[in-house]
Amino acid sequence: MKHESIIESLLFAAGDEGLTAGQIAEVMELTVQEVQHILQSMERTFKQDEMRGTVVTSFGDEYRMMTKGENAAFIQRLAEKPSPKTLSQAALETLAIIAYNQPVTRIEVEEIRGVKTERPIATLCARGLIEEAGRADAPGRPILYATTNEFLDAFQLKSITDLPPLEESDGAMQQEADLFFGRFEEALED
Amino acid sequence: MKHESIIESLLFAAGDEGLTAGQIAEVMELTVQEVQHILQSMERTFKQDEMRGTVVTSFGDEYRMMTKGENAAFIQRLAEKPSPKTLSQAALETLAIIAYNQPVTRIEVEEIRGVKTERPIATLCARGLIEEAGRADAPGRPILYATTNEFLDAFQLKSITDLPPLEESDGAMQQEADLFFGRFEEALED
Amino acid sequence: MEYKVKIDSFEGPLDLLLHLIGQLEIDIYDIPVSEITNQYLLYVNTMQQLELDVASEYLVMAATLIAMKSRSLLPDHSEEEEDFVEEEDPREELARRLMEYKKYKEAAGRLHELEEERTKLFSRPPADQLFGSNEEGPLNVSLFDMLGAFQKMTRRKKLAVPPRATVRREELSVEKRMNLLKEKLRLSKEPIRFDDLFDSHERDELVVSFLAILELMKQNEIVVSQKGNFADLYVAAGGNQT
Repeated sequence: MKHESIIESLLFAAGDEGLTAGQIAEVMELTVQEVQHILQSMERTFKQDEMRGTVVTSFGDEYRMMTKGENAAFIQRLAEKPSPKTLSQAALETLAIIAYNQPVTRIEVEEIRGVKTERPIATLCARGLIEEAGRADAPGRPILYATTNEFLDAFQLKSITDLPPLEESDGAMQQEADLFFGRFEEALED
Repeated sequence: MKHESIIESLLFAAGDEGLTAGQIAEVMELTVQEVQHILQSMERTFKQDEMRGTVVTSFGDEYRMMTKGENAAFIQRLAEKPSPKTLSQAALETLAIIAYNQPVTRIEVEEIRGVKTERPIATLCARGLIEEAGRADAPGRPILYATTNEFLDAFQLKSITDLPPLEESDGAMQQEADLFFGRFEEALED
Repeated sequence: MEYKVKIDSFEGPLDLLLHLIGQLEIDIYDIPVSEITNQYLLYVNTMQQLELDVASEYLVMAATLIAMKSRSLLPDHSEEEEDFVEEEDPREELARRLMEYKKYKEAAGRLHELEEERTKLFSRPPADQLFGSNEEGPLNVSLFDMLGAFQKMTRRKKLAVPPRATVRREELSVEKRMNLLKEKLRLSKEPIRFDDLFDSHERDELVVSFLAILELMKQNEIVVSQKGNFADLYVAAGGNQT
């Protein structure tokens, strides 16, 4: 069908600015549903087609054309600059706490991490991964932080609900704990 | 074949600059003849494939991916639609580069962005977010650009020094930590 | 005791405790307070001996652990009471905090994997023709939009520019440049400012021009004058008029 061709042209031209299904629908005089349907089929076919070097990906409500992940090494070889630095452990921990609990204050993040978190928060703000999202209804009215669209982009998530589930401590560990308890008592007695 | 996929990835990521068969050959460890052969076949198949929205074309010895001519009207329509954002991605990128490197010439901005930046600069000037700030001491005495007070206003900054630092500056801390644990290990061995 | 320390940096007292618990192969819900406190203090003391800036959080945790340890070592004189006064074991509170922290530490690891995957995908800049002419109306963007746009750009790959067919500049020789300078000075009625003799800022051009001027001075073909310290140098034809 010709629709795919037009959408590919539009996505190609938009580059990393991306397009929403709504924008495409308006230009093509189709319904948003029709466009979404075509986009979803394109996401699949591009990925499967071995001849293709691009994929259609989405994050938030934006669709974009990108290069295929498996060809990354070749592009890197041609690149002038090394890839941007990935985040430090401190920044990643902070980001995880904010992502799963947003909106959240710095103090709440610090309570979980057990350390000061001013710098990681500044880094994440500077990277555009988190932003201020109002003030908490608490003494001092501390700033609340939430993740941004850029966060979804940087971690290839369609939406916040796409985050991998947080693993709660499992029952197996609890059992193990009970087992250990007895031995601990013994050890103390020595 | 997988070769087409890699070449498409390379051409896509190269943007409007394009690539020569020689560059592609080097990256893929093929001969220039082999690459030229594949590129010629891609020129044909992209054009013929109704589903595709892009073509491979050559200018002199440079190969580029472009949108299909027959879809031009849709891209035109997209360009004419009012953008949902008041500043485009291109303008925001340009503004960030100027804000962090001011005063800076257009050429320097273009070096960082990797694309022509005349129009974003014109927009930012028209919006009063940047202004001319003298001339660089370089051949042709190019115009230097700097942000304005309106920029500070628009982004709610007290001064330029209020901009969050772009780089994570915990390299020093990391070193200190490594040093510590190195010595700690020695201490334990004594 | 044979004790291997992984050379690593810790993200705070909770991270250090998790590490020690892992090393000692003990369970978070059943921490041998005495052992863990000793190990923990060993770290913190070493940090202090090395005069490293020990974050106060480490010291707070040290105090907490010492308090827990001394409590656990007290003779248990309240055996009968224990049945009705069910006091919370402080170890439970610590275990809860450790588990909570561990959950996010692991989530951070998964985020890192996603981040790595993402660095393998590249986009291209938007086509110039799409650059909006309708960027009007009240400015409705935040600092975060700007920083986000900047990050997007840094993830884009800037590929090495193909070698352009450049016109080779004529090979420069000091001699040629001397003749050019002499001609320039002869045509000018007035002395020329030293800086203005360099019309290119290319490194090799500068060097050749400078050598040419030195040579001309040596041969008395030009005269260099200066009105005072740090004033501009002026170059004029002359000197050797013979």
